[in-house]
Amino acid sequence: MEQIAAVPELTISDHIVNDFSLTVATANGTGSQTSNLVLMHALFNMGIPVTGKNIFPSNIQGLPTWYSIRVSSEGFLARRELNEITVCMNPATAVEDMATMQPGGYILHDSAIPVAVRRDDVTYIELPVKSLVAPFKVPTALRAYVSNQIYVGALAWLLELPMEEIHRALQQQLKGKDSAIQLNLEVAQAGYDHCNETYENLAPWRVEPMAGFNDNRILIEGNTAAALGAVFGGVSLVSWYPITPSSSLAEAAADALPRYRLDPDTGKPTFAVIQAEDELAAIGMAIGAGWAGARGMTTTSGPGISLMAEFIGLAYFAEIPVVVWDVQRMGPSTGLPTRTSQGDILSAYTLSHGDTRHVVLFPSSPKECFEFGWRAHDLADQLQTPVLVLTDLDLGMNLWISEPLEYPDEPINRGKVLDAEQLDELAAEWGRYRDVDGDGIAYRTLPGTPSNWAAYFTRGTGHDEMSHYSEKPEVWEHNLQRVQRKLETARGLVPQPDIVRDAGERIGLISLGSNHPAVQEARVRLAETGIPTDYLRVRALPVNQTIRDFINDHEVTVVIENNADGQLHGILKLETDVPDHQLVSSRRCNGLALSARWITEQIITITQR
Amino acid sequence: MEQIAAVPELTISDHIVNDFSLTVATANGTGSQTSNLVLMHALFNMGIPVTGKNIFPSNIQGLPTWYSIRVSSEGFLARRELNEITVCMNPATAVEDMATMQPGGYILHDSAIPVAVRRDDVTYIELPVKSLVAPFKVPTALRAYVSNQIYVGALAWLLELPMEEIHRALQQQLKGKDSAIQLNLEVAQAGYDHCNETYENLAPWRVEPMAGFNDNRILIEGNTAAALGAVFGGVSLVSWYPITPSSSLAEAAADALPRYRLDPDTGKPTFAVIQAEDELAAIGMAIGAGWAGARGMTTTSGPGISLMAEFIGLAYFAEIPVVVWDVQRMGPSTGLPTRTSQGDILSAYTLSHGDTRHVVLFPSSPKECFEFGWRAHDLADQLQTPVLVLTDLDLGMNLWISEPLEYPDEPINRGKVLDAEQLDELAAEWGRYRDVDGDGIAYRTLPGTPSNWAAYFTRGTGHDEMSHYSEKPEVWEHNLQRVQRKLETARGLVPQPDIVRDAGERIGLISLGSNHPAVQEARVRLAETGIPTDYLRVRALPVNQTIRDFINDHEVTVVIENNADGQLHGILKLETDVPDHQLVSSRRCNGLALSARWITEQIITITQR
Amino acid sequence: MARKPTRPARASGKPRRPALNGLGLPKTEYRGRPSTLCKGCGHDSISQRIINVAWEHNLEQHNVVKMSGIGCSSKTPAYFLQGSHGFNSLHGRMPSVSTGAIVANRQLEIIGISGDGDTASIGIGQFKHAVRRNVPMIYIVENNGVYGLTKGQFSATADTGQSMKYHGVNELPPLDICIESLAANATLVARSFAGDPKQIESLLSIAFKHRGISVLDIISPCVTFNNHDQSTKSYAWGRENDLVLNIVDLVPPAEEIQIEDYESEIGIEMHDGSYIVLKKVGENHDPTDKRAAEDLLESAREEQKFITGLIYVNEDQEDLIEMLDLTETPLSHLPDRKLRPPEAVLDAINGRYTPLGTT
Amino acid sequence: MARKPTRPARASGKPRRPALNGLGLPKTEYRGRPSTLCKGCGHDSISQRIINVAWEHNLEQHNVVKMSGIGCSSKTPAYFLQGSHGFNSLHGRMPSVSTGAIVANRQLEIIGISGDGDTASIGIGQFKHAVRRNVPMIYIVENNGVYGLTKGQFSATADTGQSMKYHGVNELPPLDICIESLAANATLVARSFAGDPKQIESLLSIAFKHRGISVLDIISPCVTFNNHDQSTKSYAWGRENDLVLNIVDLVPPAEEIQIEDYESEIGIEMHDGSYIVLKKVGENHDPTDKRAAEDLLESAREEQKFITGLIYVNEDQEDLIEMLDLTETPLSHLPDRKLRPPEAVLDAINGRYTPLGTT
Ligand SMILES: Cc1ncc(C[n+]2csc(CCOP(=O)(O)OP(=O)(O)O)c2C)c(N)n1
Ligand SMILES: Cc1ncc(C[n+]2csc(CCOP(=O)(O)OP(=O)(O)O)c2C)c(N)n1
Ligand code: SF4
Ligand code: SF4
Ligand SMILES: [Mg+2]
Ligand SMILES: [Mg+2]
Repeated sequence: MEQIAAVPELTISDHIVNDFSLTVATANGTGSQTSNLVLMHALFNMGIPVTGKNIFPSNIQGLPTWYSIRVSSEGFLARRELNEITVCMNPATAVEDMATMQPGGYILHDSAIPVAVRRDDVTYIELPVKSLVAPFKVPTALRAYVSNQIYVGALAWLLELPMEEIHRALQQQLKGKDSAIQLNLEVAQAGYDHCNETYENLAPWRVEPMAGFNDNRILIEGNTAAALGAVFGGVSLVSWYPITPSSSLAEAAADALPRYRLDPDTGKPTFAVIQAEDELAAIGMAIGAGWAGARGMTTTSGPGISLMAEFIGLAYFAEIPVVVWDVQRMGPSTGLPTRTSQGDILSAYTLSHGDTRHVVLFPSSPKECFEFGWRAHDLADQLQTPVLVLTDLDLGMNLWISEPLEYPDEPINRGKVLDAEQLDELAAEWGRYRDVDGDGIAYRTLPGTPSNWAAYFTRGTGHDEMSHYSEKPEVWEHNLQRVQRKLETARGLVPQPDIVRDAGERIGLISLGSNHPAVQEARVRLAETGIPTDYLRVRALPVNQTIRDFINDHEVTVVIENNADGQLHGILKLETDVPDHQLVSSRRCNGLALSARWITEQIITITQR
Repeated sequence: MEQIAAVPELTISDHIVNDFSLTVATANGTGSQTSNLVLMHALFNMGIPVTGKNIFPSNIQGLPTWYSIRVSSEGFLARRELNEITVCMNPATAVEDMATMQPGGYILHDSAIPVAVRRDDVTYIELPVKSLVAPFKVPTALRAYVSNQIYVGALAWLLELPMEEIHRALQQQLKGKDSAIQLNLEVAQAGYDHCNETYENLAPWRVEPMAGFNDNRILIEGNTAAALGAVFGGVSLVSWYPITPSSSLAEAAADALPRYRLDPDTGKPTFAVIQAEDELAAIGMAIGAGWAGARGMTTTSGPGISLMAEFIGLAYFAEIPVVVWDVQRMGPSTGLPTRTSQGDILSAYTLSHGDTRHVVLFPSSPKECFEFGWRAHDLADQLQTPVLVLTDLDLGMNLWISEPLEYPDEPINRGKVLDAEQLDELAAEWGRYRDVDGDGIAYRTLPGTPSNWAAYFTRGTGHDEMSHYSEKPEVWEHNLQRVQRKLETARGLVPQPDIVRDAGERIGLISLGSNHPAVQEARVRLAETGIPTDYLRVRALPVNQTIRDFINDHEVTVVIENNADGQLHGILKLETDVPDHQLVSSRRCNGLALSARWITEQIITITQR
Repeated sequence: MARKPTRPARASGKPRRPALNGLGLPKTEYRGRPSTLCKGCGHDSISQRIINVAWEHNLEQHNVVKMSGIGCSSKTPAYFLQGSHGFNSLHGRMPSVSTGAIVANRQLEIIGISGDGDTASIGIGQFKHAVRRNVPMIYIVENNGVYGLTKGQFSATADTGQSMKYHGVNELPPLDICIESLAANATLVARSFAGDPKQIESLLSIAFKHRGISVLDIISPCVTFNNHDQSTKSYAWGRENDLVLNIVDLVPPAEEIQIEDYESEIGIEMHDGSYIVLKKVGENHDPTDKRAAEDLLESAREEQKFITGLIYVNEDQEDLIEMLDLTETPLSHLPDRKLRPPEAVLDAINGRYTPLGTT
Repeated sequence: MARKPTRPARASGKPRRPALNGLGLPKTEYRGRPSTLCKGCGHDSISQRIINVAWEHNLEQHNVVKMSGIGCSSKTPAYFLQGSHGFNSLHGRMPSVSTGAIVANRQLEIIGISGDGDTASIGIGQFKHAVRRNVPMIYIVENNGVYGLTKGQFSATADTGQSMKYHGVNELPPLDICIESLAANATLVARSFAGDPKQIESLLSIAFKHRGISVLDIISPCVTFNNHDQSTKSYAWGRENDLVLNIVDLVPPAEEIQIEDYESEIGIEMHDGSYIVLKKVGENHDPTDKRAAEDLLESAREEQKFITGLIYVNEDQEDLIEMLDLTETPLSHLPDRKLRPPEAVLDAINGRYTPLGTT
């Protein structure tokens, strides 16, 4: 947990409504997820802007887990470093959790966890969990699980969150399992009642229903949205190998596809999901499918990206569409499998040996995960090249409030594929790697096409326009130049950056992906302190003139990212021509999502230089 | 073959001595290698600066192969685009070979190959190979092989190369196989005699013995020198997987180790060579050996580098010494396995997902291959990190004249390894990843060390100073910052650039590796046309202040390299802060070594801008 | 692009007409580009067998895809069935690419060509898992015990004790492609010899009809890199005359080794003078009996003989496409409306994630 | 750093002294850090067996290295033999790293721990080749048929028809670690069950003495991810009460499954209520008979039983270190003078490449 710098002063006489953060500390495997989700949904249903971040260990049972919920009436959805309320359910971390709790805060703790050093700048609420749960007839195996409802009730009491909302959220979570709903609710009520009977509620924070913000918005994980995007993008084959934090993307696809993608005529699957033996096979299958004219996709994280390097080079050079989702976690190496990072940007952009540059997309919300979920396939087909979508654990595995998923506004685009008729007409004029349109993209044919002109021989070795093997220097040069020309075409086809300009010419911020909420919040804070900023959110590589212009238009542009090397900054430096003092890197990389506070401080420091 | 632009005028009355290029066109698998090597060595023995480039196909038998020999009295050893003499032994390419032959040139051809279009600007010498070889009793299987000696004899006649030198070179090549030497010599003599009897020698080119240049120099392939370097660097395990053009490096090691590295006491191997099942296993074994305290190394080329990405990240993050030789060939993908390139620079420098930067060395001569052969192991041990040595097919597989291999001027450096005594003294104070010296490099222990304090648990996951697993944000940050501190230490330890400054402040050239001879020659040509240049040869990454200074000191610095993306240029741009017009990229990538002519033209164009 | 059927122009007199198959095509239509392999390479014989069987079976070439990894063997798909798409993929990775392709288009017939290095060394993982999935394809291993394309290193199927000119003696036990296939639950396992046209063609015919994966392990001598110092045959003269020892790039022309049909066993002298023994599966071997198949292979391994013929077949096991229960229409050819659910579906999904309305 | 032997401070009265082994060490010295696996996980039982055998055999911990890949199983080396170096490497790549380590220092004893995902899925290639090389090491597969650490997907050893809560029914046939080992010419193959302390300890004792690689396939139930909907046991109550169906992160505490010594067969109910049958190798099984071993495994596979015990052993085959004929002194400990030939050698080498002097 990070050091807390400032103490929020409670100077307002009235309550602080819908503005606080709380963290629940438990051990994993105890089933606290139900409780946390119930809280999240209750708040969401009340119309309150809320965000939840799960900080979990890379094991299955018994290690510390924290769930942090932030409620923000202003609609700020980034991770906050401050924490007003801590729920201590895990003896293993309680001492530290209690010690690092900020002054003025409330600590709700299982009374089985003793308070090591009693501080007088925080308030303790004891929850006699064991005795409260005792009356319920629950087998030992499930005791820990239902116990978690005690803190739900206690928080409801503390925040004056109506128990009906807890009930509704439970119904939502445990769909139709009535006795389970009932049991959980009763335990929560016991927690509520205990507090109500024991304590006077002097806490300053309250939740109240709100209108506007959540209307028509959805609460969803990025991985789920991404999977749905692929479903609506006509994905044919999801070949994958399990790896945190990408597994839930593939699993969401495996779950959604049978629901939404059975052939309306025959009821049969129009898709396949194959758990491969490793990442090399996963990408190989996806490429095989793309080559044969279906839409192949794989999902992975850092170690898998490294293993896919050779195959991505093949797809690049043989010009085969394929989509790869990299839900980033902390690297290098196995790193921290359950912590977020944006450390694969450079790897992804230049993946594989030889001269390669790839199309990379950076969604920053569930809505955009959905959009890039289908668009990535269109781009891959259009450009006949791998498209890598880089998201991260924070966006992928946490619940985010998002604009609703938007139905594709374009029909499926299969790119330049010739059918038998077209081929028979073109006859000898067609060459697999002949650039007839000047955009670097040639026409391809699919196996199975009933024309004598359809067949060609695909290879990752040097080839001429007819795809025949060639070692001729000029053939190589000519072909690679065409492939690189595609990259120029790509600059125009990829999603354009999202730009907010209202600050004039001094400071520009550039960021990407899941940093978006933190940057938005920081901009508000900065504006409040007299530092207005413009903002460009990179949505894709390769970059284009718009980005260059943005940088050139500002005295200083700060590139904000969650990695150690400033990888996006490096790529922008490579592809633009501005002096170092005009393009500054602000990066951090400790496994947590960036906070608005850190960004604000960074920008203030830079502007004070 | 490239288009020839200029015609060398034969205005001098006398002969052109030791200055021409000749190309022998054959099919592979015909055994022409013996003939070409005999020519190379005969010239070398005569003291003549000579260079030979083998342009061979990626198959085993029957496809076109060219061997180009350049002789240069000035000692220029780069590939030349011009070609005064062509030997046509391959019907498949003869038409093109003859057609692209420059005016004024001589074509020696097997008379079985008809001249399609007789040109009057070239001279044809017919070699009735079949009838000349007929008198020799050779089984059919070997007929093609000995036939090649016909052109050796013919060239000896044309160039007035004494047949005794051919004899000596044959003895050198076929060491002690007397009847083979005799047979080859007789066939060569038949070629000589045929020409002598049939033609008057009006050709302008002659070879003559020379003193000075070759004295004390050696003629050797880079891969052989590199293998010898590893032998003298105390390599313990060479684990490798075959791939052109790196195989001959591993094979040279497998050949040299049993000669020079048997235990003087017991006669047993002090090394192991293991042909692994693939590149992942090859690098894994080398890393296992490095971890356990021996010197592990692997050799590969582009596709293997891609496959090793995950493992290199592990070695980087767990801080394990290992040496990887990447003998570069043309990529992306399988590319052109038998053509040269420098396309893995960026890949190698940033290999693996997450934030990684590696030490990369660039030898530019056999002598330096030897030096980096041993030094790479010292650096890897000192820095406890992977060291990648990037060479290429041109340097690795062709014969180069080089300064002799120089015995290491430093004792073997095993870096910071603690023994049992030291450990018992340090006791609990020692931590595997504790930076006690401030250079980012911690002390390690080897398995098998008889101390209760020696053991630690190595992992590619997040770890603290004691190497215990940790997910704590500050632990991760702290550890990665230390690892990155090592990179700063590396800047001082790696081989410093080679700098020639004599041109003042206008134009600097930066290049690396096998481009060296071409750059040297281009600098002479440029100086002759009034464009003096300074020259910095990058010998390693990460770059340091010297390189930054060099760039800053010149109005324009041109980075010359053999790849499509200008990869070294990109890295220099990343790591320095100069405007684009001051750091210009000149790159070419067509599978051939860069020529001085191309470089000269590039620089002239740039200076004329 | 000489793929369009071309008929020889009618000359005067009675033209020699080539034999045509059921589709009215001459056998030449089933050829590929000229081979660039060494003269006499076993791999070329196998290509010829594929051409023959395809022609005889009236194969529609556009429904076939030729997949391969990297190696001399993996190059061969360029040399047969010019009318079929081909994919020369990555070293050791043909199985995964093939899996993807057949999932994309279940109507394709996949002929996969690999080498022993490609399959048993770098590719053993993908091979075993493709076998386990029963991917419907013909999987041919052109097995020569060496890495041909990289110039003669040992592969994982090289015999123990085998020696090679530049690579000393192999001390490791070989992996046996057939045993490996059976261990991984292959549904068709067969072995043959490149120079045995009849047996290969009959096995290919069976494989074309098999439901799942057909593994054909075909011993295919490398004429070039099995020439070691102890060789006794074509190089004899050279050896006596000190001639061949230093020639790194000499590949003397050689003849393919062809054998006649044999009864139960045949000994074959290889290019390098070494000797292998082929032993046909007996008449009363029941190829549906897995333990019998295993026994056969293991006892042959002990005797250092190679069992040839149809060793095992199982037509009961579902293939991958059946397990996936895919639509009959290939996924690659589904119309957009089947690939993208209607907007109402997305509206309903969004509805599931919006705040609960007040009850 | 609690690794230094610590003796309990002598209290007043008669202290309870822990039993000491031949090296004078209590068993606690052979422990590792506290396990972070799920309570009741079979993997923890195996760690305990290693601790016992190491203590009983007076193992010098500093001569042992613990190698692993990635997975719950691969974490366990942190939980035993605190005095040994350990290396938690990459997923599926433990065999190559181990090979390198033993080549570097032939005096090390390698205990490798892997999972079924780690070995049979991503790692099958390296596994088979390490077996083929007869790398001297103990190779333990803690086999639970699932990917524990990534939350319960099927591995390549999952039984056909097995079903898993979030992953449906497995339709693929399993790879059998023992059959795979034999196919690749393993020199010691054994199987046991995590809850059978006696058998595991006796197999470990044999393995410690074996010349080459010892493959121990140990069935090690995952208490957490073998809990599927059809489960009949501990979850019964929850199921009736609609309680467990939506709980993604609940791992109810469970007990290790321990079995008593058994005669020839035993049926074991797993955490999920499924049932497996273990069948001991018979008294008159000759473990040096390879075909018998194969038969045993194959017939058990047909009967859907797991053969346990020492299935195959071959002490004749050289191990990798012997094949490489390395110096007795570990390569890692050779003095510099043996690693770098003297200058005169280099002079001679240079001489071979310089121009010929005039004769
Ligand atoms: C990743 C990778 N590693 C290595 C190579 C080099 N390589 C090409 S072919 C080959 C071996 C081929 O052997 P095999 O499969 O037996 O085919 P053969 O040539 O004998 O028919 C190797 C190692 C490569 N192309 N890619
Ligand atoms: C290259 C790579 N891919 C995927 C993963 C994610 N991963 C970690 S453990 C594991 C599976 C472990 O299964 P198993 O070996 O059976 O061990 P268990 O947890 O069941 O003991 C996977 C897929 C990884 N760490 N590295
Ligand atoms: S090297 Fe061997 S395998 Fe390759 S083409 Fe020649 S004979 Fe065939
Ligand atoms: S998830 Fe399964 S394998 Fe992993 S620790 Fe828990 S019980 Fe063991
Ligand atoms: Mg082979
Ligand atoms: Mg497992």
